[in-house]
Amino acid sequence: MSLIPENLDELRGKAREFALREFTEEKIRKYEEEEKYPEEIRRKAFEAGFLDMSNPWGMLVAMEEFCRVDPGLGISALSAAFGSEVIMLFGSDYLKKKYLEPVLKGEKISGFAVTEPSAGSDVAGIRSRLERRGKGYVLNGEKIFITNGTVANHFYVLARSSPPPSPEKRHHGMTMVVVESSWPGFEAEQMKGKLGMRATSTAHLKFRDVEVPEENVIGEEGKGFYYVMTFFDISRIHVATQALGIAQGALDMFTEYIINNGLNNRETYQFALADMATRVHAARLLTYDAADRLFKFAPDPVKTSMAKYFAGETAVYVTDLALKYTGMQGVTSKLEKFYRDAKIEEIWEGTNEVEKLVISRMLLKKR
Amino acid sequence: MSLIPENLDELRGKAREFALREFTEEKIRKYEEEEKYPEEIRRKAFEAGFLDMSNPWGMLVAMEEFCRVDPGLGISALSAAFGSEVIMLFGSDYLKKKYLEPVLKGEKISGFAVTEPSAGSDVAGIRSRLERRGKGYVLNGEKIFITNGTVANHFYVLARSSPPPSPEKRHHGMTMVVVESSWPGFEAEQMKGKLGMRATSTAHLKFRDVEVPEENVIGEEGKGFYYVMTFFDISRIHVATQALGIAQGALDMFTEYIINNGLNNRETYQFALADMATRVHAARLLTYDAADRLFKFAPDPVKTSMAKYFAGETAVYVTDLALKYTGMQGVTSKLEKFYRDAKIEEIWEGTNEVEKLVISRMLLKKR
Amino acid sequence: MFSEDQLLMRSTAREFAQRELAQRAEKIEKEGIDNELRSKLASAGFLGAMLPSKYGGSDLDRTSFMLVLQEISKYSPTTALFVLLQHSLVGRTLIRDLSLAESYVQDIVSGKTSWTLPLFQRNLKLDGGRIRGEIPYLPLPRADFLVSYADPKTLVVIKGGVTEVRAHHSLGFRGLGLSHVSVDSVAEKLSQVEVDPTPKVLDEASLEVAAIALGMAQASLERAMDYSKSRRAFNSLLAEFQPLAFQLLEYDAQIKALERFIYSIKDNESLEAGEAKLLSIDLAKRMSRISLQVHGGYGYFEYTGVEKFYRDSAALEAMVSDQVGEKVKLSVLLLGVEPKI
Amino acid sequence: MFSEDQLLMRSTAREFAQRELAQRAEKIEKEGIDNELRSKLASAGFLGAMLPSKYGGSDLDRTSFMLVLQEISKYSPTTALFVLLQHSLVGRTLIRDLSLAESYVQDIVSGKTSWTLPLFQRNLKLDGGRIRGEIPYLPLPRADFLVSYADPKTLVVIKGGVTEVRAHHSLGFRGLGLSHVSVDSVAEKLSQVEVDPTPKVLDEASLEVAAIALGMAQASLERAMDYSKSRRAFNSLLAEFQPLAFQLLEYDAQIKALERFIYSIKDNESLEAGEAKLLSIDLAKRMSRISLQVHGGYGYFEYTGVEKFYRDSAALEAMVSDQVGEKVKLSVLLLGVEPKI
Repeated sequence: MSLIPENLDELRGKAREFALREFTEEKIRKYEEEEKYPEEIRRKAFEAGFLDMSNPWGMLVAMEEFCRVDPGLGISALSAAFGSEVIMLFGSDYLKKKYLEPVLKGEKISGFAVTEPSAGSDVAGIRSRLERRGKGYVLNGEKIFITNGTVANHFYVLARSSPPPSPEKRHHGMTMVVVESSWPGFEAEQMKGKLGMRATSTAHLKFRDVEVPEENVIGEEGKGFYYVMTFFDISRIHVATQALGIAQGALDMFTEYIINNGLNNRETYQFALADMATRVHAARLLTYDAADRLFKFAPDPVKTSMAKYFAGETAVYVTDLALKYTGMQGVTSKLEKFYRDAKIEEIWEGTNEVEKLVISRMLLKKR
Repeated sequence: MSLIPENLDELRGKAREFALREFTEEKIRKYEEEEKYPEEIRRKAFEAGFLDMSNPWGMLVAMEEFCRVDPGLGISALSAAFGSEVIMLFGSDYLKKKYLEPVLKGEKISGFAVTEPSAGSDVAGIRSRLERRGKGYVLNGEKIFITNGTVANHFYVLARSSPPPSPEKRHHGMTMVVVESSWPGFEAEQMKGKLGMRATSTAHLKFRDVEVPEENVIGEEGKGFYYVMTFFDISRIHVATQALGIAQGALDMFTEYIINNGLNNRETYQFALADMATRVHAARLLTYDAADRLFKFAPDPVKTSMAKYFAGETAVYVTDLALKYTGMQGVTSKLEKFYRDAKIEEIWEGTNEVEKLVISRMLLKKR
Repeated sequence: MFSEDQLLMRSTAREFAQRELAQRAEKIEKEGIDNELRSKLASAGFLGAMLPSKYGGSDLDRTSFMLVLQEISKYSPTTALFVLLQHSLVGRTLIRDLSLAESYVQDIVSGKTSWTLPLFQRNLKLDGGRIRGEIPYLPLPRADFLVSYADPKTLVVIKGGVTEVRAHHSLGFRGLGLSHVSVDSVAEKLSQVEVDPTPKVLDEASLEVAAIALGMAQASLERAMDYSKSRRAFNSLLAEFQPLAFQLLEYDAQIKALERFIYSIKDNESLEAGEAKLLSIDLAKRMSRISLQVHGGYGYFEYTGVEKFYRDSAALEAMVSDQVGEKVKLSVLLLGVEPKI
Repeated sequence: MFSEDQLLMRSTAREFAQRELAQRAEKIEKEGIDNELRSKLASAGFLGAMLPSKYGGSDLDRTSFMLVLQEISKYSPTTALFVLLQHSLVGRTLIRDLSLAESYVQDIVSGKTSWTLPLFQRNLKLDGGRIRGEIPYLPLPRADFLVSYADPKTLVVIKGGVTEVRAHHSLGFRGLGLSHVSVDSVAEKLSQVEVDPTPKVLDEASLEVAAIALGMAQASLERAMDYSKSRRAFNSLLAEFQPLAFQLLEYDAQIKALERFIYSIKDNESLEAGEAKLLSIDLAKRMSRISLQVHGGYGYFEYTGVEKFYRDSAALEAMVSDQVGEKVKLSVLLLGVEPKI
């Protein structure tokens, strides 16, 4: 009756060891300062077997342990296959062979391109256009905040293929296609100056008359919005896990601080520690509970959004409280980076606000 | 990998049905206004089989469902055996036969008497004295806030039997004994005017030269503090469950309010609902996780205290938010009672503050 | 911050509260505000606080009146709200047409008779000389006189004929005996002035309500501080535990900031007045929760005198504002954009 | 609340900030405060704000100085903290023995040379004519002159001989280049006055720090309001969503209350000044988090100009207070009971 399979302890230990060994203070700061994607670390993590999509619990635990040591490197190391679930679930055999296989072999990197400058969490509001031309399509539009944007070989892109039938049905008429970054008309510009997570690649993508062959349509034309939402029900669990790892890492550092400074018997620190640890434990249970449902092929979007929302908030809460009570030591240590990294967890893959709407709409629909 | 055994749905349904049938609006208000112990309801609940200590998950689920309908009646209906775990774990066969059996048969009611006027959550600070006299003992002292205080036939009482060896070892030299309410020198005065939970009996007990036979000592002399702490590791899970039931009940009422008033599409209510539902789900996972460990005979006091603290806070949070957004309707409905009832969950069986100390001390000790 | 006159009024109110309310507060919650207390409130000049002296009023400025409410509220929020309701009667309702109501105003201000009005105005039906209908939320249902609107234009005074349909299980302000009543009585018309058809009596009294909530927050803090300095646990005074001391410090700061804010606002209809009201109710709720918690098990009992702030502050929130409607109104003032309903 | 002179000073500072800092703020974070900006700050009279005019100062009262800091902070908290540090140099450190330091003071106030001092005073070792040691937290490590204590009695001016051991990965106030440095230099003694052996330079400037934090909170709110009125999502302006509008309303109220509180306090050493500082830093942190969130993904990027308030407010918390020690001190003032350490 434990939420997580018990045979994962070894993999967890292996992941933690890998992260402690590879994510050195020096490398953490180097990739952060250069705002560079850590290709070297991605490769090592792949070779060590951590990108194993056939073992979803294993990937989850690895993400948690990686982010616990460094969120930026951890996410980059494990997100080379970003978006793959869409192909696994909805893609043709052709697409699986052409795009998914090389990613799973560690040879290529994928990205997931949905968000646009004028539409953040409001996916139905995107403006990219996919128009029929001859046997194929032409894609025009822009995508923003795209993870792996400057390093991915191809992207799973959402675009509007026909106008919405009515204002209430804005989510109809959208299609997903695979676009290669080498194709004419594609352009990726790295977005620098992030608050945190600087070792992840984030880009502004532009598509100018990019020709997309018909076979690169994922699933059925017009069903793209549904595919994206299905993907979010999966990816949000991974994001919750990132946030959980960040929170646990900050809790680790705070605990060390207490012990190193002989503060074990000081109530101020005890109260702060108890608050943090309780929330981290709750975030972990929420995340594993949602993951358990997903991995049994019975995902519950309400529980997934709860996990993502609560874990993201917890990451921010714990890093903030830890910083508050470690003063100048904290502010000039790795903790300050965790504080900056954490904030994105309340934003990407659905802001807290969007998660709340998902939760309540689905709860009220059930009634 | 679910946290709770799946065969409990039927019992849960039965418990909910019982509560909805027996805890009528009229009875709820009657016992509240008269500040009376609902003996009639306790008996019915016993006859329906809900007081079954051989089925701990069943009792937990019944507590949750009962409190979801009415906390005061629910707790009184299921707490007739309050304190029994101490006898089950540490009592002699004689004590089990004499005191536990009639309670489990529904013939008698027990109480647990630890807290004193001068020592709330600080158990080691109690002043009741147990002194040897001849072959037995004499008990003197006062107990306060004692649940079942005016209705219990006997109490499991903690008292100091020898002075503390040092200020740091204040918890040494304490002993637990069974005291019958019919014995000379025992006096119980109902404490009226509680903020909530008025259908539970709460009393101020006085022991004046009460003679206690030697065989009524529970376990070993001098180990009372340890027994109480062991008991709290169990009872706090039940208290967490009470709080969970209260929170769920308030969430039910708020959801009804939204639907009845056609507010489904209003973001203010959606956000509030999502916040409440997320916390309730987290409180449930924390509680079941702690219970799962206990029922497998591997209780984890850290996780137990986390569940109790978080669930208590959640009960207060949810009732408050529900009240805020239901205005005069809420304030003049059953919800206002839930708001009053909820607050005790942050206090009894260890205040939030004490739980935090337990959590952090044990976490730091593990390191 | 305050003038000498205002400070004098405050200390008068403070002494009154300590003398007349400190011991009586629990009884008020059970038995209501009796004739004796009403007379004393009248003698102290509180019932017609802001009314001109020619009608028997005390001619106070609003700040002084707020200080009175704040001090009374520290011991008995019920009494403070009672005073404010009487003021709404004479200052906001009857005063609209004093030529007709002057003798009534004198009765109220002098405490001679007891008066009430619905918390949320609803029109009753005027049918010939009789008035009929239901009032869902009426405080003081046994008052001698009831003032209500018959229609948006017509204010009436009702004597007798008020039947309690149901006493609300009242979360807070129990001494006011909030009830659902039905009315069937002879009506005396008082005015023909066009008014807001559904005025809530406390809508135009944001600052006064804020002062009442502030008084609750301050009393809750003071009692928590006092208790923490006398109660020992784990070999120390509660006040010696950092987390508690720091929490009291934080709330002391918030309360002081709120007090400066409330008394800096001139216009009761302004964005700031609405903000101050919402802020102070919220603070009273949070502070009273902490105060109750500091008192531990004792805090859960009426006789300790802190749980009432926990109930009253939550009840006040519902009684003075429908939350969403009021916040929409204030958001428009702040943002210039109307939030969606 | 403010005199005409104070209001004038505020609008001067506001114009300065809009003209000189609005466009330059991001560059300041990357490259620091250059000579040009320092000169402009000096010309505007900000570097010797509270100093008597005979030393080149502007002779401002504290309220005016706080208003200057608050306005500057809305665009560049780094610049505001720089101004405050310069003021600590001249107003709190060098001024203790002006007979020795007068010429230096003129240099600082006029912006002619660049100066710094350790964030937390630690004694360096004076050995004959040389001074040696480590300073763990030094802002502006490349300043021309460094002022520090050699021992509790001896203030020294150090020119050259400061080596950066490590630039801290700075969460906030990046333009100040906070570093760990080692010192090995010739020392010029300035005073023989007994002082607190470990003064933190910002300890005696609670109200000034509060004003800086208040400026951050206000700027964060203003930008959130502006953005919410121009950005659309789900067919509506963000400002049209009730939860967001209500949140902005709540924070507007808190900020206004805080502002009234801060400017009502007269004594920088009082309980209230400490409370105001803690309250305003906390509010700046919470408000900047919300502002960032309102801006969504954009808020996570430097160029949007809101994430710096999120960083700077958290950094300020660490730089101006050790939390526990200061709260213990304030708790004693509030409760009269010393919390356990």
